Amino acid sequence: MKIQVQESDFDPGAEIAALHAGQPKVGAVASFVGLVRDLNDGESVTSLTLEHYPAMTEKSLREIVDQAMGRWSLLDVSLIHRVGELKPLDRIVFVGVASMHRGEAFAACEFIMDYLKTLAPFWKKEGTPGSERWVEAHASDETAAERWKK
Amino acid sequence: MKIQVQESDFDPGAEIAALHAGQPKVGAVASFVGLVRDLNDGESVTSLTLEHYPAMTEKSLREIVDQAMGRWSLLDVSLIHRVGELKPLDRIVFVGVASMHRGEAFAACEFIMDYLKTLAPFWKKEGTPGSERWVEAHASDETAAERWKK
Amino acid sequence: MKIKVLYFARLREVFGVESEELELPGERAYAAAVIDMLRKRGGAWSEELALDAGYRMAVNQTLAGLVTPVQDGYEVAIFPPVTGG
Amino acid sequence: MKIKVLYFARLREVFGVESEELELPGERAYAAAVIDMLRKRGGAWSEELALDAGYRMAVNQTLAGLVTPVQDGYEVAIFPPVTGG
Repeated sequence: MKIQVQESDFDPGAEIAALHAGQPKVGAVASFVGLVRDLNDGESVTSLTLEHYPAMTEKSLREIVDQAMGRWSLLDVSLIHRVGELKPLDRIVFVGVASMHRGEAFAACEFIMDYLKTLAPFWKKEGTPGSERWVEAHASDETAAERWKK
Repeated sequence: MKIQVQESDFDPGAEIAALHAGQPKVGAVASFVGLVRDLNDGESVTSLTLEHYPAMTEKSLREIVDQAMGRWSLLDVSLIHRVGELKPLDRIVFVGVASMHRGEAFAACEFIMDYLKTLAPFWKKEGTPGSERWVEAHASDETAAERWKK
Repeated sequence: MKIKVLYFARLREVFGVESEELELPGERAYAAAVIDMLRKRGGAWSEELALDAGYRMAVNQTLAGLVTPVQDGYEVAIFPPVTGG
Repeated sequence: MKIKVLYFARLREVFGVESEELELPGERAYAAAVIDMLRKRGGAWSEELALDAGYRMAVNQTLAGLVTPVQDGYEVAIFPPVTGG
């Protein structure tokens, strides 16, 4: 298991390879890359600053990954989240899940993203051409996380 | 959109990058890599031969991707499937989906894999230490594909 | 009418043939007529192409059923359930 | 008892403070006691920390609610709903 919060960029191909290289039990790797868009809620975005709560962040991410590990039969998980100053086209987050079969890898990967979106202490501030604004939480993210409680 | 059937290996990192590089609308890339395992249904696997129906394969994959494009709001899709002689640890298939938001990317990526598993004309023959055997279709793959009809 | 029949994977091996031309009476028929003609060969043909044997068919590179129409020049493929991915 | 209070993101900016030490009466309390004390400052404090204002809390780096216990040395964080990922 790998959980990292970092300012630097990451390499999704290398992360995916690390989840299955030399692991002949792995039949499936599902992964997700989240990126900075240049438009959000109808406004141009020129920069994105990610603030977090350092003492809590990795702990919170580890709890989410542990929950996924308890829920599905997974062989490995990687989660990388960037913080600091980003701009459109930059990568923000990587989640990769290795398992024997695809169903578990897909479910766990989406679960981790949905929980991260509602539970992990990150906050986004967008720079727009004229000013700055804190991104508001979306009700749709709460709904996505609620699905997994059924 | 990119759909390829090939004997050679592919590079998941390069495929993911191609789905979002220079595309500032893309906020999410969900992807999947399927791999050859060294054990299947309790038997050691030493090789895997993938046969296909060349005249039908790309057409069938294109129909599946078109269905996903019609069903969700996607920005780009890549699908690569290998054929020929493979061995444990080798990559078999890549599906990558780019969209504005993660829910659509996840759903479409899993949909494409589920449909590919039940509709695309590929057949696997496993080499085991003593012999060879054709892989049997799994009822669980039919069930997975049926989910999307609801 | 003449149609081309292709076999794949385990069925290709069991039948010992990759492809063949079949001559059917009439100008059009259901795919079922092709299957009937092949089953009459007996042995593996009648077993593997029994109604409940689980084989799959494509007509002109599209998944098809027993009531899919075929006519002169069509390509019919017969194969086991697919196992890619 | 003394507790440490941290503020993040928009609330850090609105309150104009990143962290502070708070002295509360007694040896233990609910997190609600911290919120009550802060709301008494009025202005942005009473607005942003109103019951229906939508702020979130963590006690010792774990998401918490108004009835989560706090005691001497604990760390309480107050922040808007998270927006990572």
